[in-house]
Amino acid sequence: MSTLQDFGQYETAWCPGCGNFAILQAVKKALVASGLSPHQLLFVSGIGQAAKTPHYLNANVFNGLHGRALPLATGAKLSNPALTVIVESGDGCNYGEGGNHFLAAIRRNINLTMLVHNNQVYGLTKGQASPTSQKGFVTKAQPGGVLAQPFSPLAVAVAMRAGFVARSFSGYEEHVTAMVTQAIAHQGFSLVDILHPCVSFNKLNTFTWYKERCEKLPDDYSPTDWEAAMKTAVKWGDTIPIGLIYKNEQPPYEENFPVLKKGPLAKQGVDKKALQDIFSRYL
Amino acid sequence: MSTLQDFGQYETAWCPGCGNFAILQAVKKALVASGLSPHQLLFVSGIGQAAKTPHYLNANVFNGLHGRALPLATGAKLSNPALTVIVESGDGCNYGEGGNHFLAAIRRNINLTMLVHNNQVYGLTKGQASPTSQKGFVTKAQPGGVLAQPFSPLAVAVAMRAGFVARSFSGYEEHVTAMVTQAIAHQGFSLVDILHPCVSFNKLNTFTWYKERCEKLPDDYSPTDWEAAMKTAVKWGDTIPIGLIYKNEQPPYEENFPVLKKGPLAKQGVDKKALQDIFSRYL
Amino acid sequence: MTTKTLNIVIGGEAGQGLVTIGELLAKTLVECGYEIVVTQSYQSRVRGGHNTFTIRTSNAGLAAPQETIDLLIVMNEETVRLHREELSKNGLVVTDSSIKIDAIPCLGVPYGELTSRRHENVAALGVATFLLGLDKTVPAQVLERKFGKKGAEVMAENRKALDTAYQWTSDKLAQARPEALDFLKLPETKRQSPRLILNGNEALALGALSAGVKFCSFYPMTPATSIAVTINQYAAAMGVVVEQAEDEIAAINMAIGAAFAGAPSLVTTSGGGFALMTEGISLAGMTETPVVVMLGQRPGPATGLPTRTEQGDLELVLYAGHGDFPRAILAPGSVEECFHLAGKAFELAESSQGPVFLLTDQFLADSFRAVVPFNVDELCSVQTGTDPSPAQSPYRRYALTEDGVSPRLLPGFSRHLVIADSDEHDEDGHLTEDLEVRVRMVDKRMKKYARLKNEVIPPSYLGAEDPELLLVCWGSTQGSVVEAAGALESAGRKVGVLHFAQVWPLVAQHFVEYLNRARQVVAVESNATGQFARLLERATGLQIRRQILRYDGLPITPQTILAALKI
Amino acid sequence: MTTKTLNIVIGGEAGQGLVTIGELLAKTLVECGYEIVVTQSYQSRVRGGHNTFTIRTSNAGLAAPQETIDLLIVMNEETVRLHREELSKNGLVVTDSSIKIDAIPCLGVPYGELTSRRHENVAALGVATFLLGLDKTVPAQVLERKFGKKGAEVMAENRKALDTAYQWTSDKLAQARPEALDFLKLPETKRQSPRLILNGNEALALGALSAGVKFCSFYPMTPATSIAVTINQYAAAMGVVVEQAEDEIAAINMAIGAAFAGAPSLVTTSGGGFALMTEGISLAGMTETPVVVMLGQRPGPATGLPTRTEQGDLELVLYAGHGDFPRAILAPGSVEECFHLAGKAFELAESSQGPVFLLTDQFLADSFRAVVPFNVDELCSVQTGTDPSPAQSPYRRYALTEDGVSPRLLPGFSRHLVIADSDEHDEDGHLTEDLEVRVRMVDKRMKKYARLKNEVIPPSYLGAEDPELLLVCWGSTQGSVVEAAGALESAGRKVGVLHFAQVWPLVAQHFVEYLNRARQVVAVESNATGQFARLLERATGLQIRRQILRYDGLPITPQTILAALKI
Ligand SMILES: Cc1ncc(C[n+]2csc(CCOP(=O)(O)OP(=O)(O)O)c2C)c(N)n1
Ligand SMILES: Cc1ncc(C[n+]2csc(CCOP(=O)(O)OP(=O)(O)O)c2C)c(N)n1
Ligand code: SF4
Ligand code: SF4
Ligand SMILES: [Mg+2]
Ligand SMILES: [Mg+2]
Repeated sequence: MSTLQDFGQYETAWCPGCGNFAILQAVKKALVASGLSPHQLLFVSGIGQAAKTPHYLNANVFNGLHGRALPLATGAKLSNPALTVIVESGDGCNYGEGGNHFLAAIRRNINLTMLVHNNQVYGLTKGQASPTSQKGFVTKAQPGGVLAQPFSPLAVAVAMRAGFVARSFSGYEEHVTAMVTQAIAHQGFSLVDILHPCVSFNKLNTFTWYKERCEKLPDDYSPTDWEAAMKTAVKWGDTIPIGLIYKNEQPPYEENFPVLKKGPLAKQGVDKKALQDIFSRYL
Repeated sequence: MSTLQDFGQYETAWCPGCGNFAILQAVKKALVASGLSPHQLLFVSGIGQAAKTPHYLNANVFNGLHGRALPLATGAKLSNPALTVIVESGDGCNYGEGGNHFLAAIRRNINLTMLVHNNQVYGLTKGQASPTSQKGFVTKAQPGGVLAQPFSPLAVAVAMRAGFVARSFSGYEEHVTAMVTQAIAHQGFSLVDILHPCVSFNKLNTFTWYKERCEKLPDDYSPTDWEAAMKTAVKWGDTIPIGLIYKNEQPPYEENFPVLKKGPLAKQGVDKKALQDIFSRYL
Repeated sequence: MTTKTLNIVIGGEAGQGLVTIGELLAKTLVECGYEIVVTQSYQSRVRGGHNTFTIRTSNAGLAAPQETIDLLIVMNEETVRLHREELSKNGLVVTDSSIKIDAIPCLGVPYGELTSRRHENVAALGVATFLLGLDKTVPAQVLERKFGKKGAEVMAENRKALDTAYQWTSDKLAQARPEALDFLKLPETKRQSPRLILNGNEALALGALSAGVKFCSFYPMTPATSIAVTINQYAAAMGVVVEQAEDEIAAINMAIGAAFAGAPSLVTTSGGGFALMTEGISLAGMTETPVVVMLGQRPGPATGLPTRTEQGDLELVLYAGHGDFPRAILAPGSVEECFHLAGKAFELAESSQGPVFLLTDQFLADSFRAVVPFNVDELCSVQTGTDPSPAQSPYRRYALTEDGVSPRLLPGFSRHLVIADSDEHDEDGHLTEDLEVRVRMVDKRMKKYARLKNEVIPPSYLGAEDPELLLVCWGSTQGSVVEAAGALESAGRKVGVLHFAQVWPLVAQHFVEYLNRARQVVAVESNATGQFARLLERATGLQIRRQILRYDGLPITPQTILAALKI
Repeated sequence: MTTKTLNIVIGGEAGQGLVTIGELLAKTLVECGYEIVVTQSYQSRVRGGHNTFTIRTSNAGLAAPQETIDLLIVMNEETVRLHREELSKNGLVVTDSSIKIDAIPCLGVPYGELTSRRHENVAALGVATFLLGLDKTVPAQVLERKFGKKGAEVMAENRKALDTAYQWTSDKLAQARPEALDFLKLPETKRQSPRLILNGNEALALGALSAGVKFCSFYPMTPATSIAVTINQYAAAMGVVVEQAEDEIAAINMAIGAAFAGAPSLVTTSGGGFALMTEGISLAGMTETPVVVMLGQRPGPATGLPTRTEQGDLELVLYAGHGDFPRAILAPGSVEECFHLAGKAFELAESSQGPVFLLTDQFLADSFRAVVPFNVDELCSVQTGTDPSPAQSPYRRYALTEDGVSPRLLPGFSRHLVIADSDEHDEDGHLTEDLEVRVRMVDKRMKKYARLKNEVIPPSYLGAEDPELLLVCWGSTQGSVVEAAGALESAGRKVGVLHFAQVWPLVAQHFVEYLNRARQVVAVESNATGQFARLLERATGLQIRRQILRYDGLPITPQTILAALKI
C-alpha cells in the first residue's frame, strides 16, 4: 500500500507545458492504484527527456543507455521476478535505437510494463525526426521533411500478438492512469504507447492536434479479437484510437525457468552436491 | 542480357541436401529472367551459411558483418541507385542480429531486394535457435526447448505495409525463381522469405515438413488487399501459404533525393560556385 | 598599439535567447575587426537550468577561453550567484533593473521601459555595443542581415530597440560610472577584410563539403549532431546524401556501403555512439574501405555529461575494432584546422583505403571564431576509386602490391566485378581458409602504415630553442596551451609548445628531439588519465612524468595550466 | 622411466565423425594414465572441408601442441596430401585400404570387411589401441560409458568392432611391420587416480558454476558459444538462468540488469560480438555494476577466420568503452587455470564493482586435457551485494568511501531504494550537472584500481635465476613457451619463462626485475603486432625489442618458438 506522497515530488528538467508532467503524475497514480510500494518497483529507462522520468519518483531506478532499457530490464526481471519492472523511455529510445529489443521483448512475452512517451520527435537532442515522426515533418536535421513511413508500434505489436497493447494520450491523465494500472496488472509483456506534445520541437503534433484526434475505444470494443485489433492498431488519421487495443493472455517468460520459482537468483547459493555430480561426468 | 553460365558455377561449403543449393540456382535463374548482367548487380550479405551465397555466383559482392547487410546495402544503393542491390542472408542474420535494420528498411521503402534463407535455425554456428525457430524446438543451446514465440517476418512486414512481401520454399525452385524475379522487378523494398531445410541442425522443419505444409496462394488472391494479406501473413500451421502475400506501390526511397537523379555520387564533383556561396553565408 | 582582452559572459536559462545575443554580439565584434573565442556551456535539457555563452574578444590574436569575467550580461539572478566570484576587478554585471544585486558593480537596465519583451535581447546588444565602445552602425548592419528578410517593420522594431538601449546606456553612464566605461572600452582596431564566423563543427562540415563528401550518415548525438545537420543544410546544393540512420551501427555500415559504391563517406558521432560502431570500424579495416569518422568528444563513461567537453576517447578510437589494421587519427587545434583536417581526413581515407578518425570535442564544436576566408580555387577534392580501364580480368580487389594498397575499382562502373569480404579473403576477395594467404593479407594491410606515416602531419612547435619547460598537447587545447606558454615567457621562463594535430600514427623522429631537449616535459590534456601522454610514451619509450589534466567537463584554459604550474 | 611423446592426428571432412574417434581415444589414453593435449582445427562450415583432431600424448607431463605427426589416422585422401610433409621419421598413416598411398609408411585397414560403416570410427579406435600398445580393456570401458545406456545390443556391436579391428591389427603387424609397432608403442605408465577430461571452455563453464554464476546471457559466436551452452546444460541443476539474447548489445545489457538485481552475471562472446558490447562495458564502469565477460579470441579483423585461434583482442578489451574506468583482464594459460580464473573473475567483479574480462582463444577453448579433480569443499562462491541492515536512509549507492568502493545494496531486498545512472551522478545515484561532483566521482571510480592491484595475480616465473634469455608470454601460449624453454635448457642455454595469467592491471614490481635481469627478452604472442609487449612497455617503460608473433590462425607450438630462435 502506498500513497502519492510516497513517490515524492521533485523538480524536473522538462519544459513548461511538456506532456511528460501529466504522464509522470499518471504513473504515480497508477502505482498507488496498483498498491505497490517504492521498494518493490524497479524503473528502467534509456536516455532522452522521457527517460528522465524515473529520476522524478521514488523507486529503485536503473537509468541505462539510450535504446537499451528493455534488455537491461529483462536481465533484472530474470534475476529477481519479484520486482515489478517498468520500462520508461521515449519513442526514439525504444523504437529507434532499441528497435531490435522491442521485437525480442514481445517475442519473449516477459512480464515488463513498457511505457513509451511518444512525442514523435527526439526531444533531448533538440528536435530530430524519430521513428514515429510523420512523413514530411520538417526539422533542422530533416530540412526536406521526413522521408520514411512512420513506425507504428501498435501495428507491429499486435501483428506479433504481444500480450497487452494500449495507447493513451497525456492530455487525458485519468486515461493514462487507467492504462498504466492495467498494464502493470497484466502478467506478461505490456506496452502503453503514450502520445504527448513536445512544445519545444514538435509544432505539428501539438496538444490540440492530439486532442482533436484521440478518441477512446467504444465500451463494447473487444481487445481479444485479433483481427479487429489489427485494424484498430493501424488507424492513424482524423481519429486516433486510444485504449486497450489488444490483449493476449499467455504465461509470462520468466515462468519458464523452474529455478526462478525458488526466488531471486541473488539468494540462491551453490549446490555443492550438484556440482560434484557435474564434475563426475567429466571423469 | 545474360545466361545462366554468366553467373558461374562454384564449389560450395554447404552440406549435401541443404536447401541453399536450390535457392542459389533459383536466384541465378531469376537474374537471367530479369535480364541483368553480373556487373549491374551488387549482392550484399551478412554472415551465416545463407550469407555465403553471393560467393557462389558472379556479381559484385560485399559480404559484410553478421546482421548488417541491410544498412550496408542501403548505403550502397543511396550511393549508386543504378546498381540492382540484393541482400541475401539467413533468418538469424536478418531477423535476429539485424532486426532493427529490417524495421528501418521497410519504413524507408528503399529499393532493395531482400532474400532471407529461412531455415529456422542458426546453421553456421551449429544449431542454436534463431528468431524464427518454433517454440519448443530443442537445440544444444536450448536444451529445454525454445521459450519465445517465433518471429513472423511476414506479419511484421505486412503490418508495416512493406512494398513487396512474399514467401517461398526451396523445394519449389520455380516458385522461388518467380518470387525473386518479381521482387527484383518491384521498385521499392521487397522481401522474399524463403523457407528451406537445414539437414544438419533442424530435424523438426525438414524438407518433408515444409513440403507437406507449403501451399501456393490461389490464383484469385489479391496481394493489394491489406486486410486479407494480414490474415494470410500470420497463417502458420498445417498449411503455410507461399507466394506474393502483399504488395504496395510507393515511390522508392532513393527517389526522394534530387541529387541522385544526376547519377552515382562517385561521379559528382564539387561545385565550387555553390561552395563559394555557402562560405559567404558565414561572412 | 595597446592590446586589450575582455571576457564577456551572457548567462541565463536555456530558452532565454542568450545564444541569440551572443551570436549577434560575436558578429558585431568580428565586423568591427576584433578577434573572438566563443565558449558555450549548457546542460542536457531544453529549457531552464543554467547556460552561458561566453565571448572572449581582443584587438590582438586570440585562441583560448578565459576564466575571469569582465562583462557579465545576465538573464536571471541565478547567473549572478553562480558567477560573481569570477568577476575581474573592474568587472561589470548588466542585468534587468528588476533584479537586485548587491556589493558588486552592476548596471540595472530597465528593459521593460526601453522595449518590448521580444526585443530585450537586441536591447542587451545595444547596451553591450555602447559599453564596449563599438561603432553603433555595425550591430545595425548585423541585425539587418539577420532580420532584413523579415520585412521593414520587423527590422525597424529591432533597430529601435538597439538604438534606444544604446542611447540609454550612454546617458546613464555619462552620469553614473564613467570608470566602468573605460575599463570595458575596446581599443580601436583596423577593420579587417571580411572574415567567416564559424564554430568547429561548421568548419568540419564545410571542410568535408570542400573535400567532396558525398554521403553522410549519422545518429543524433551531442556534440556531433550539428556537423551532419550543417552538411545536410547544403546537401541539395552540393550533391550530398545525408541520412539519419536508425542507430549508430546502421550509420557506420551505411557509410561503408556508400564508400564501397564510390561516395566519399562520413559518419559523425560521439563516444557512446562510436562505441557501437566498433565492429563496423573493423569491417572498414578488413574490407579496406575508406570512411571518415568525426567524433565529438564529451565526458564519459556511458552517458556521462552529454553537453560538456573532454578529450577522453583517444584510446577508444585508437584501439576500436578487433584485430590489427591501420588507421589515422586527426585532432584539429583550432576552427581553421577543423576545416583543413576535414579535407585531410578524406584524402587519407582514400589513399590508405581504410578508416580515418577526426577527434573534436564539445568545446571546439561550439566555439565560434573569426576565420580568414578560404580560397575556393585552392581547395582540392578527393578522387574515389581507381580507373578501371587498365585493370586485368578477373579483377582482384585485394591484389598484393608493393605498398599494400590495391587498385580500388568501384562496382557497376565497368564490367569488372568487385568482391569485398569481411572474412579473411584471397586477392580476389573471396573468403579463404588458406592460412598462408591469411598471413600475406595481414602483412598487406599493415604495410599501408608506411603510406600513412609518409603523410603524417608533424606536430607544430612554438617557442624557445632550448626550453626549460615543454608543454605537450593535442587537439582543441592548443590555444590555451600556447597562451599559457606566452604568459610564462613574459614571466621570464623559456617555454615551448608541441601541439599534435595528428595523434596517430606518430613518427617519433618528428618530435622526439623536442622531448629530449626540454628540461621538463608536461602533458596537458582534458581527461582523467593522460591518454595522449601514454601514447607518446608508447611511441618514444620516454616517460612523461608530469601531466596537467582537467576532467570536470569544462575546457582547459590558460589559467588551468598556470595554476597547475603554480605561477 | 623413459618418456615418450607421440602426436596423433585424426583428419578428414567435417561430419565424418573424427571428433568421436578423437574423444574416445583421448579418454582411453587418459584412463591408461597418459597425459594429453588436444588441438582441434576446423573450418567455418558444417560438412566437408578439412578438419583435424590432434592428440599429443605422453607418459610425462605435457602442455603444448606439436607440429610433426607420428600417427596420422585419415578419413580421406586429402588428409594424407595435406599432412604427409608433417610426418615424423617413423610416422605411420592409418587409412582405409581402399585409399592408395605411395611412398610413405601406411597401414591400410579393410574397414569394410572388418565392420559396418557406422562402426568404422570404433574400429579405428581398435587399431590405434593396438598400435599404441594400450590395454584393450580400457577403450572397452570407455565405450561402455558412452554407449552403455543405449542397450546391450548397441554396446555389443561397438565392442565387436573394437575387438575385431584390434585383432586384425595385431595379426597384420605381427607379419608385416613390427618396427612401426615399437615406435608407436607408449611406455607403460602408472594408472593415476581418475582425472577429469576438460577442454578450456568446459573448464570455464565449470569454474563459473563453482563461483556461483546465476545469470548468463550470450549470442552465439565461435569459439565462445560452448561456454554458455555448457553452463546451460547444468542450469536447472545449479540454479542458473541462461538466456540467448537477440544480439550482443542485448546480452551485455541483460547481464548488467541481472547483476544490478543481484545475480552474479556472465556474458560470453568473441571479438566481433564484444566490439558491439563496447558501450555496455562503459555502462558497467559508470554504474559500477559487476559483470564478467569471457571472450574467446579468433583472428580478426571483422569476421576474419571464425574457427581459428589468435590473441588479437587484448587491446580491444583493455580500451573498450568511452571514458576512463577501472577493469581487470585475466588470461588463463591452461585448462586448469581456466577453471580457477573463472572463479577469480567473479570475485574481482564483485569486489571492484565493475567489468572483469577473461580472455581465452579457440586453441584453448577446444583443447582437452586431463585435470586432477577439484575439491568441491575448497571452492568458494561469490557473495553479491552488501547487507542492507546497517544502511542509513536515504541509501546512497555511490557514497564516497576511502577506497572508492561503496556499499552495494540490491533493489527489492530492503526498503532502501537503489538508484543507478549512466549519466554522471551524485552519491545518491541521480544525474548531476555539478562539475565538482563529477571530479569526485571520476576519482572515486579510479580509486578502485588500488583494490584491483592488491588482488592481482603476479606472473609466474619458471627457469634459471639469471637467464640469458627470458621468454615472456600470456594466456594460452604458456605450455608451448615452457616446453620450448625446456628444449633450450637441454641444449645448454639458460632460459626463463614469465607467464602472465593476469594482463591488467599490471603491477610492475611483480616482474620488472625479471625483465631487467635477463640478457635478452623475447615476447611470444599469437597476434600480428605484439599487443602484450606493447602493454608491458607501457607499464614498465622498458622496450621489448624482440618478438615472436604468429598470426596464421594456428596455435603457437614449441617448434614455432624454436624455429624463430633458430635453434
Ligand atoms: C548511443 C547513443 N546515441 C545517441 C544518443 C543521443 N541521444 C540522447 S537522447 C536521444 C533521443 C531521445 O529521443 P526520445 O527517445 O524520443 O526521447 P525524448 O527526448 O523525445 O523524450 C538521443 C539521440 C545517446 N545518448 N546514446
Ligand atoms: C557480431 C556477430 N555475432 C555472432 C556471429 C556468429 N554467427 C555467425 S553466423 C551466425 C548465425 C547464422 O544464422 P543464420 O543467419 O540463420 O544463417 P544460416 O547459417 O542458418 O544460414 C552467427 C550467430 C558473428 N559472426 N558476428
Ligand atoms: S523538449 Fe519537448 S519532450 Fe523535452 S521537456 Fe521540452 S517539451 Fe518535453
Ligand atoms: S548447416 Fe544447415 S543451412 Fe548450413 S549448409 Fe548445412 S544444411 Fe545448409
Ligand atoms: Mg521522443
Ligand atoms: Mg538460419
